[in-house]
Amino acid sequence: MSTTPILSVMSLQAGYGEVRVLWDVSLEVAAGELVCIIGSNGAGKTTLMRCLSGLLQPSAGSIVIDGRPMAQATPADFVRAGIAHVPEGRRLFSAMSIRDNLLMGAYLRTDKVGIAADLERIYAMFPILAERQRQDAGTLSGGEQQMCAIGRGLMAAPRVLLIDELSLGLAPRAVELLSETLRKVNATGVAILLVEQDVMNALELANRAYVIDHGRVTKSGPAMGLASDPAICEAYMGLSKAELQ
Amino acid sequence: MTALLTLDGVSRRFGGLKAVDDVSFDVNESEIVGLIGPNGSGKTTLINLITGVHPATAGHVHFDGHDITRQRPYRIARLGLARTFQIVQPFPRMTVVENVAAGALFCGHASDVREARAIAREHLEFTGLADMADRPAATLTLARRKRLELAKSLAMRPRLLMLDEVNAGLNPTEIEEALAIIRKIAEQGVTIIVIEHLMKVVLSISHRLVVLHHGQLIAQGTPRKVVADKRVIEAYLGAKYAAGNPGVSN
Amino acid sequence: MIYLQIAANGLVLGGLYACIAVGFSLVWGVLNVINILHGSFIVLGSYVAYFAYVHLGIHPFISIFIAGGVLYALGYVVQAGIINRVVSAPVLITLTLTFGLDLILNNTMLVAFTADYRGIALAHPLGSLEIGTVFLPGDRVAAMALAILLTILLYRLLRDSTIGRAIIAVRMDREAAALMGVDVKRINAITFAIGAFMAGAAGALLSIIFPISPLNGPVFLGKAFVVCVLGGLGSVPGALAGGLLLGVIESFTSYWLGPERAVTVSFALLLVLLFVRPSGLMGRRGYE
Amino acid sequence: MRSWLALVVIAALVAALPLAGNNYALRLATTVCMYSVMAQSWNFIGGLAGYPSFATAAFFGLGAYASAILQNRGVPMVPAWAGAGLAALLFAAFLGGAILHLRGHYFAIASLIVAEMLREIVNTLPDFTGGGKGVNLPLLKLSVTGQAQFFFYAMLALAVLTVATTIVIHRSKLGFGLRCIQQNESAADIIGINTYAYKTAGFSLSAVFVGVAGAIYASWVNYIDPPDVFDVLISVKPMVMVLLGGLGTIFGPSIGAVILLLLEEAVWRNFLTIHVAALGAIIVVLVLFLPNGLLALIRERSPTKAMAK
Repeated sequence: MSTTPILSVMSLQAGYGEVRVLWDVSLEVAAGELVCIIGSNGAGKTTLMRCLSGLLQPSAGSIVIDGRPMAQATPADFVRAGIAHVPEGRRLFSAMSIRDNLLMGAYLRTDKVGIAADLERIYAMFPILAERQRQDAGTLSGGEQQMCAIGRGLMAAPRVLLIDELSLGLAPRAVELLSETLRKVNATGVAILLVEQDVMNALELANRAYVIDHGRVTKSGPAMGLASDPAICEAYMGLSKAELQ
Repeated sequence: MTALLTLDGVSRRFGGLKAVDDVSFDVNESEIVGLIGPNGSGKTTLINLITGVHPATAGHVHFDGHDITRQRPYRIARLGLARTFQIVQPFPRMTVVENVAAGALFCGHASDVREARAIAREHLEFTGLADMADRPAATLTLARRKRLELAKSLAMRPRLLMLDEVNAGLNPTEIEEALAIIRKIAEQGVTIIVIEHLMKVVLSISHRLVVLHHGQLIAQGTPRKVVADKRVIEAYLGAKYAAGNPGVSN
Repeated sequence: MIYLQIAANGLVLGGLYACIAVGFSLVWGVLNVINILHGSFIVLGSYVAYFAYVHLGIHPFISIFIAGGVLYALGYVVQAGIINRVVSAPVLITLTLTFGLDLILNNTMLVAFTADYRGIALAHPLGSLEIGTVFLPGDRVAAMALAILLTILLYRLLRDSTIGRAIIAVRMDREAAALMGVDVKRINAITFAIGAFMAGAAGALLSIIFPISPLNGPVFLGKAFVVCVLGGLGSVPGALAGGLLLGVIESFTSYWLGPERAVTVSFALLLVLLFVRPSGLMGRRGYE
Repeated sequence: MRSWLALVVIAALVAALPLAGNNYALRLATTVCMYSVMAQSWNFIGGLAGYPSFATAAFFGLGAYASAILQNRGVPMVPAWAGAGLAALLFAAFLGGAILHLRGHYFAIASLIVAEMLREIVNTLPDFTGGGKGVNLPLLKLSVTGQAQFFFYAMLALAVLTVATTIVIHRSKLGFGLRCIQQNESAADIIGINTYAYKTAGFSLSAVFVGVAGAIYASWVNYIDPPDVFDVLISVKPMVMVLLGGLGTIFGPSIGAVILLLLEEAVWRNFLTIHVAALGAIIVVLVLFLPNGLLALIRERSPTKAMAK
């Protein structure tokens, strides 16, 4: 890549207590890129995302955003640096209205005009959210909740949007709609780092992909090239395609 | 063959979410059954229903002739149904030998604490943890804690043992060791249900597979048949992947 | 028509109970800390109003802001400096800690102000209010109205301000709130301080109705407990409903069984409620 | 064996006290024994099972009143004490059935409210209990010194009995099960522990000796009233003592009892008016800096001793 990365991760190690989950993860996201991370359950994807938003302090390695090292940074520092994390399971504030959920995304911003404009932009992007803005977020369907969660992330005006499990538990129609929206968001210049269990969906969406297995990056490259790579079948089903047949 | 465990239309809702939806299958005596499915498919919830941690909202579970559908967990355990947890749950500040002794004391056949400790030491021998016996459980590595879970469950003298992701987070050598122990347990005639996301592991030890997806049972049968099933591949890798790789579908 | 009068008395009392409990409930709901100090905070608020009235001639209704402000500062310091250090520790630790702090504060007040009951005799009482056959002292009604107003203001603050939303967000999901950039420890301290403000304000209002003494701290704390369990944790409307309900229940038990049984009945009610519905009458049971 | 030996030696040493000490020392020793009973008892439910019970005052007051009422109706003193213990035991078993399904704060509050309720009930039944005016107990026909010695030995015997029970429980299936519950209740359930029955047993154990202690106390001071025997501090002090001495240990609670009493005496003598605040300060310091107890501090300094247990 010729552009300098906006997010770069070098030899990251992390875990919970003495349980090591990430052994050695290095990756880069350039400005405006759409990158996906694929790997099986337990490979360390969510742990990686938690490190990238400051929820978990890595035990070794470094995270650099826009040239600034993020050692000891709090989640708020990550938000300020331009990272927004849409967590696995959406984690909306369920008994709070949709509008208030979106406004929570802009918690650290003080530009009232910009916040109002972004709110309108999100409502335009997801009209259903505008329609139901006074309802509690918990009343939304799964797909709508994911829209709200992505909208909440975008309200922080991020430069990189982290999305953990875009399609988990959602109907195919909703996934298509969300994927389409992510393309549009990406086209406005927001880089996206996506963790996704539906391999083909992820690879069709992304420019580049990383395969993570047992806390290590085992493969990376242009997304389309990876689709037919045997490493993917192995990472997901623990079996190579040859063994499957 | 007689069924040791029978699930009949078992369901569990959490609010509007059907975590387990009308699941029925049998497990026969001395069988090793692999329970598989992608992330979030309801495997652990199903185990929780069988062991009484959550009551089923519909359906029945029978174990060895007893209806255990809405029994308290400790009663089900005393009938001979033991489990390990995906997130290992030792008694952290008790020693390794005490953890295992607890299984022997309350569910196995130890008559007092002293005897339970003696029995526990045998199981620690069996699982290769004898050296660690007097250390607090919380100080063990993950791999050893998983083995401790096994030892604790074995001390309960189960007839049916359910292993929830005993290999998650382990490296290949540790997995081999764990599998060897599971095979030894099976040789003693204990019926085993293995929850596992590593297909290779499941295939190598299971007699039969049961596949869950979105809380529903989508396939069951011999391992070879199940892994070639189109719905199973869809569940794991997505519909598009399955469609684009006709070689693996039937 | 005596029942109307009793119900009216109960509602007046209940409005004040709501104000007593709402800060306690907020702290419990957001921080998962039972603030045993709450009763003493209320008494301290009463003393601030008392001295402001006696020495400076400030009407207690105005003093709610002085008392509230003093308590807000005290609450912020106590939470940020002491309780935040163990805020995620087991119940035994946090509960024992606030108990210890309460012993210090209550004893300090005993030494500073003595145990003698004091009272504020307003120079210009508002006289008595007459609605149909129901008679009510004007000052009490005004105090209740202010108490309910404060409770509603707190509700609006939580719903409509950025900081209020952050408090609610922390209550619902600490980690998701942190992902929004919320400094959870700071929100903890602000929440505790707001709880203390409400205690101080309630104390100022109570100063014209109840005698003032450090010995009353546990009494107020007991009311807060009962209201909280009646109304459900951390919910402002719940505290309001629970407060009014407790006021009416106490009022009727005093009439039927005698005033000395009112407290017993309310505690018995609490035990029964804990037994059958630990999440409170209005509370929602969370998923496991 | 070691624990038994230690118990016998300590009990013998303490029992010899009247030979050397004066009445003041005897009063302190009686109080230490009483505190020890309370702390050891709380340890059954709070330390072993991990349930933060505030019900000690309820059991204490209940025992005191049960014994007073029995004696004033002609029951001799010692059977009345036994009756008090039985009353506390039955009450705890009944109460435990109602509140032991609660966890954390809700359990703490429910147990706290119980003492307040009993206090109110006593207040509102003056014909039966003497109400707010309190109640007198029959006097013993003994000299002042004789009485001091009698109640000292009674309290000491109760303390020895409590510690002996602690030693037995620590090694029994019940103690083992309670420790499992404290560390992970759902895992305890899964390995076949009837958690409900175990917790109720632990809670009842935490009541019975406290009930007797309340009864002995009532006879010792001759007069009781609700604020005295249902004082919330009676519920809190055992927790402080156990925190001082170490949660879930055998002798920790008794050591904590000695430490707390010495601290209290020092504060009483020097700062009478702020002795409650001083207790509060002790609690705050303890919780913030020594959550594992003073003994843990000593153990950390000398690791060899910890190994030797």
